[in-house]
Amino acid sequence: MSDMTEIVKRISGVNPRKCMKCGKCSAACPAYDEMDYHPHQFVDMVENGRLEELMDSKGIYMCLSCFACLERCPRSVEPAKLIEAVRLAVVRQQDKNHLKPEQIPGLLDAELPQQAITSAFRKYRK
Amino acid sequence: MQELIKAKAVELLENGVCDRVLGWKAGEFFYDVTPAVFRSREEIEKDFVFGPFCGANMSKYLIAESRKEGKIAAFLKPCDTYSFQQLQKEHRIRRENVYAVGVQCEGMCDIDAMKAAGIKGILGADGDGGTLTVHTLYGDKSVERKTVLAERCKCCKSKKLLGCDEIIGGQGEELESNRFAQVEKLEAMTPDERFAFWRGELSRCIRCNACRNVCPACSCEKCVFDNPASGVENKAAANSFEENLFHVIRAFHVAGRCTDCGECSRVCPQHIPLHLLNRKFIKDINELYGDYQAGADMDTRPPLVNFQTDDPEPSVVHERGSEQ
Amino acid sequence: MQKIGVFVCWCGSNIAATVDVQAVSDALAKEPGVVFSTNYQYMCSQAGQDMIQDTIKEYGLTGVVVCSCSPRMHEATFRKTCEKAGLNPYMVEIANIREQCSWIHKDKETGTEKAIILGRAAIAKVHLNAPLTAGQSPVTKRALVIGGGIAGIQTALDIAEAGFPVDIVETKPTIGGKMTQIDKTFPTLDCAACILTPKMVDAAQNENINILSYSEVESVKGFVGNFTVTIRRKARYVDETKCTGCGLCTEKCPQKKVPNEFNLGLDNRRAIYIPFAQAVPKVATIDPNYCTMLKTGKCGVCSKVCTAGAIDYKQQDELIEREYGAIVAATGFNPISMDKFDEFAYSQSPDVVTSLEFERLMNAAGPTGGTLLRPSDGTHPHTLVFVQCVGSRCDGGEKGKPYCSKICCMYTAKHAMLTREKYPDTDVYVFYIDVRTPGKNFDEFYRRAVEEYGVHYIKGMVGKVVPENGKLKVQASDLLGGQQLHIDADMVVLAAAIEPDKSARPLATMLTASMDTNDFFTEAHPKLRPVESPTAGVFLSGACQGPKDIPDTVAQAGAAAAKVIGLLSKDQLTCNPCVANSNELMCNGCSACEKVCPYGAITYIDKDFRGPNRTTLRRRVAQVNPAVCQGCGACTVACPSGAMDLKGFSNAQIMAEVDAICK
Amino acid sequence: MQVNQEFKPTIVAFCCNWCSYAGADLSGTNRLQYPANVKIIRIPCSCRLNPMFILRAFQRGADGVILCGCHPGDCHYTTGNYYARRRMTLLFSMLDFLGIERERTRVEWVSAAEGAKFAATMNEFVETVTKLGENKRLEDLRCKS
Amino acid sequence: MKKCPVSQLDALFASVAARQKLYIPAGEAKTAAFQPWQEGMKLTDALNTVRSAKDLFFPQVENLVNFKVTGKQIEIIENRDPSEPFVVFGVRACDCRSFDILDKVFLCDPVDTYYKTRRENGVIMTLACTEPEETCFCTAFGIDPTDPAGDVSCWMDGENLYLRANTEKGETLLSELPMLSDGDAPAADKTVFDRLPLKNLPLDKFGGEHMMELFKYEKWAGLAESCLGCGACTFVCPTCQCYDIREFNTGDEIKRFRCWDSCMYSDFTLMSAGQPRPTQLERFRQRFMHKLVYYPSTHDGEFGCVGCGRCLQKCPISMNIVKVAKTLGEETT
Repeated sequence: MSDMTEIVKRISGVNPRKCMKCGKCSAACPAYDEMDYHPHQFVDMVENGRLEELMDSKGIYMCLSCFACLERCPRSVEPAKLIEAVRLAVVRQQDKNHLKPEQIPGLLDAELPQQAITSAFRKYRK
Repeated sequence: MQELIKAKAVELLENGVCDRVLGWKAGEFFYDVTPAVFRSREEIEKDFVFGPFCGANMSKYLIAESRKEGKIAAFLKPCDTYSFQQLQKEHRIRRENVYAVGVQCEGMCDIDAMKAAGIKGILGADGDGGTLTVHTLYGDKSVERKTVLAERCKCCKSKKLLGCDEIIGGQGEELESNRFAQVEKLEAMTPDERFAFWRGELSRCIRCNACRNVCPACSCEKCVFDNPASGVENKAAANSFEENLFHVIRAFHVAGRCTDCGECSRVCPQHIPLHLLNRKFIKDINELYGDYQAGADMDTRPPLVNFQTDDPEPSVVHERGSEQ
Repeated sequence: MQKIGVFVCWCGSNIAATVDVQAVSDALAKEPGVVFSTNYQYMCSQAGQDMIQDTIKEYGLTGVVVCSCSPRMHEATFRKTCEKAGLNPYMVEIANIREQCSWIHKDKETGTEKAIILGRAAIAKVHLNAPLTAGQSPVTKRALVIGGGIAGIQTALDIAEAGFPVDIVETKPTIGGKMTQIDKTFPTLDCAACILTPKMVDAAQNENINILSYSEVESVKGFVGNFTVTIRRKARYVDETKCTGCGLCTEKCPQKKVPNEFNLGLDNRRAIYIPFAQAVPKVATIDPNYCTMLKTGKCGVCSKVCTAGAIDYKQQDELIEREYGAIVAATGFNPISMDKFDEFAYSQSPDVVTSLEFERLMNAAGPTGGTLLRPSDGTHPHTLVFVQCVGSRCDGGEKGKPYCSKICCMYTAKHAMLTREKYPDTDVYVFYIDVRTPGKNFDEFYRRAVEEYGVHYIKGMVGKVVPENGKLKVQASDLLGGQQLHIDADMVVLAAAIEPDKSARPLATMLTASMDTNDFFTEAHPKLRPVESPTAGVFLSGACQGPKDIPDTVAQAGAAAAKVIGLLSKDQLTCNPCVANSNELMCNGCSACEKVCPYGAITYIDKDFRGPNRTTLRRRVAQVNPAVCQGCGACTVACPSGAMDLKGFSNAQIMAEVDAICK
Repeated sequence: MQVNQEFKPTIVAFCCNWCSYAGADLSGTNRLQYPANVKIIRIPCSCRLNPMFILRAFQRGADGVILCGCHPGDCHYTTGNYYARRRMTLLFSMLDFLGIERERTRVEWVSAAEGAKFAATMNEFVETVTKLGENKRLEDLRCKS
Repeated sequence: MKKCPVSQLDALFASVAARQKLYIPAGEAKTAAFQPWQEGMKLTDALNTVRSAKDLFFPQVENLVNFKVTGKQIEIIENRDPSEPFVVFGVRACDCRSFDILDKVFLCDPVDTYYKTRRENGVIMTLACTEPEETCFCTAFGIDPTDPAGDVSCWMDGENLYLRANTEKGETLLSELPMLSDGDAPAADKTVFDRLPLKNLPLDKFGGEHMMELFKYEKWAGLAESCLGCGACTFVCPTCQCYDIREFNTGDEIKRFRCWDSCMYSDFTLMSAGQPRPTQLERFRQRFMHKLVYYPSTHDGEFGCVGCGRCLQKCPISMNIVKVAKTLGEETT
């Protein structure tokens, strides 16, 4: 897992140690109430090896990537980049069937292009 | 180009902008051009030249010339202007006594490169553009212009004309050059190989001081190597130590001030690639302390009289070496 | 050729146990130039010193080498010994054969061999020593304090008390500085004006203090003990000697719409003004940017009402030149601009104020007469939100200052407490990252704000403030409570970071005093010389050296004064004779040495030299001021021609030591 | 007669007066041993060290040269060691570029309190240089008689 | 006259080198130098070496004597660099002529024994020129590049090396080489030498006659103006013979040595009273006055230049004896 933490840090370019725990990111976050973990916690969890919990959390998909946290952070920690990296890390996981074939019929919708389903299936069935 | 420059020289002289003109004087052959001071229209019309063999860096002459009475007009190539500006930065040139005319440059040719191409008894050359027809004692030969360019011009760092009063031939740009390629090649060698390389090169040194005396950065009132009190003075290198000493100290003294004009290597009668020592310093400075081009501006503090509190430790040299 | 005496000390058995002292003195006796060589039990004893003195006289020694303990121990002793015997003290060299030889080697042969080599190196150096005389430079017994805030005033008062004349240069029309704008002071809650204004009056009345208000330093020349300073006395268009400070003009002036800087633009003043009631000097000043008379030539009301005839529209800036022995920088601080922090809506709502503005809103002499009212509508605020660390502790660069501004935690606690005390019906929230309260009675003060006055301290930051329907919607995080807070506030107060005054950087250049990247003055040593600049004769007082509260500022101001008094009480300064020396014949005038000199000891002059064939050449050459040079030698290596050398540690001397050691 | 005499390198240590020279004194006061081939030259500040002195030492037979000064930030003259650091870095790099063993030169920051560090540094440096053997690449044969 | 097939050149060199040290001009054209012959070494393509053969007889640095001081005693220790018999092959006619000039300086009374020993030990094998450079002007000094002097004169065509001994030393050397057979060199083709651009260098005005007139000539200033004051011309010159005697203190003893000096240097002949030639103008003038006027005036009109053209190639700013001679020669007429 610590390798994963390194990868998340590397792809995000974020150094969580720069965080001084002021909470301005969470103060600025418009999606705060939707999240189980909040921006300042993302940073703390990556730094303190709680990446797995973060990856399992639904909260990471609540982040709107509005970059308010990134814009407001006095220490240039850039939590939004971190969360995007965590989402990528989730997507890139091997042997996790994020989309099972049996789910597909339920997702079918006349409005939805077939191509999107095909792509999603390719992408999330690893 | 030559005609434009000659006309400008005459104009400046006759308008009273200056009373002397520093330029190039024709020699016995088409290539042995000499820097000279012209004082009249007649002299200029008779002997003034500008061509592919006007390689000499004119800036150093301005140290003495700018301290004389009156004003001198000088024609400076891009690399000359870097030295010109660096010398002003060091308060060596009185700018008010100089009228600087920047002349754009397409790269200078090297007569030794022509000879190295196997051409003997060279009497003259003509032809514009890519190919030169060389007239020799043994008939005409043709040669690609770019193959006989001086080494330094093949990796020209900038065509920018700095701090001139006027420009002929248009302003140029800084160029992407691979001028550190040779330094990198040496760095990649083992210390033993490097030692052998430099011993081979420096053992040819005859301490003629041409490199020092032509160098615009080596403009000390009295050089330590001429000063009996300095402890390093000598007229000839008695052994390999003194050969190393001279070139290391010289490179160190110009470090952070050398504009990389390449004159040292041009004038070396023994063809020692002395510019590599200076480039090594420039490369180190760029890598360790941030990019710095001596002479590029008038304000930036030269790297050796400057510091950052978080500069790398000298052990970086050891560490860097051990990576190889 | 020198006549050198060698004296080898046994140091009891400290040296003699592992060094054969007889062998050392015998071996060194054979060195060229050595005319006498001996060893003795304790060279530093009276008998040992007498022996050295007798030998100097008997043998006519021109140099002395003592092989003994570290020069850090007894170099001064032996120098004095030799001086008493008529030998120049700088003709003495010490070979350290104790700390660097006998004490670290067990084998006697090894120790002896090394001691001989160390002795040889010292002899080789003495051969090249030259007698050095410590220079003297006179001291002008007058000090200049730049900045008339509490730091400058305190420094000036302390210097003046010791009997030395002091000039205070203040750029504003009055002295007093930031403290005049403060309402109450932490942690005692004294009224700032009550404790400051008496000091201002003291300064004005002290015979040794000369206040040059509405003035700026134009240039500084010279060096420690001998500064020449040009001061620009800005035209205030009022004759200071005639004005009685009655204030009639400031009431009659028809130009009423001038933002009042004393109240930070929260109200207006006239074009002719006295900044505040207790101003010192209490003299009116015309603001040329707003005065109709000065701008259009039509008006002249003030001139008509002034019974003292003090108004002078033709007044010009005046340059005066004064001599000083010491200079104190006390240029102070300013809150940073809030332009870059628009998330707090400072530019969008007048009800978002900085802490300094809040001071004025609470102050009885302020725009609201001491009643806390919202600047937007003049109503009484019920909910107040204080935001700490605005622009402090940032990542540097664009975002703000990298340092902690140090005073904000305390003044915010003060504001919160005062608000709750005066208006118990208010809700006060303080958002903090950390509460930093080191200092006597400071933490107790903060705890009182929480425990007694019920201020809500919330760990977290405010993310945004949105003005909406007369309220300020504050969105913030409560990290300990794990929630995002939404507060409808009436006022938001920002604890803006502080930064050095903009005038400090050009002043530092004039003084050749160094600064850090944040434009705070650098001290000569961060621990041991905290009130001195590395430039001799320049001292630091107050927040220009780093963020400070009033007690720290006053303490430092006194310390700086003590240093100044120490300097001014000397008639002559004795200079270290081991200083750099420029050989003008070889100097290129390139300025490399000047750039590396930490003390500004090197200047350049154009000088005529005899050239070949009866010509004269004018050259730019370096000059070292021996009174300022501290002898580090940085310049000697920066100099490519070797024109710069260091007395006592010359190139030749060091190379002679190298030769002797490597032989 | 011993045929294979142990090689004892000559080491010149330039020490700044305020920190490192005092550090060396302290290692003496604490009786911390280091080889006698280390000889110290006192200079006012590390920034006084001219590259010429280093080359001179090698010319005259030194096998290693070390510069000790105050830790960066602690210079008695505020900034001297910062300049020394740049100069030495570049000089050492140049010597390395010429193929001269980079282990023969060293800079170490030793405060007045670091007597133990001084002794340890010297021990280690002497060991390194002893392994390298005699200085051949920057020698002046005239001085080796 | 003897000959040896070019294909056997290596064997010839090996045979010479077996008896004494042999130097041949070798190396890349731009750095060609006389180098001790080793198996497999090839002659350079360059017409001439960067430094002349003078170095082998008058080296740039040479030990003279040592002094040792112990107490108040000074001991004088003989410390000459050893000299052994050697052969130098491939000396061009111009360089060979330089030895006539150097001999007149070093072998006249008082004899320079350091130089003399080397002259006695050295055998000069010259090599005739066939392909001169445009900078050659030895013919202006009456030198025939196709018929060089020396102890042994050599000619080379595509097939053979022809050798002719001119002196006893030369005879001895050739007699020891078994691979030689009899044979005469074909007549040299001299036409290319007539086309040399500098062959008619005007030298009539030089010599002792117009000494003061030339000394005071106002055009020296213009000529010397761009001179950098380096010693490149003097150190590549086959006839420059100035040296300085210096001492080096090793700590144990004083080594007195001599090294080449250059009249172009600002400290040339520096005396306690100062510099007799204070500016580059005087020093520049000295060099050319010496070669073209002073030397001939005391040596029966023989010039101190052999027209090898090295200074034309090596001067950083292309100022040289030809430009000086032309400026002075033409206009003082």
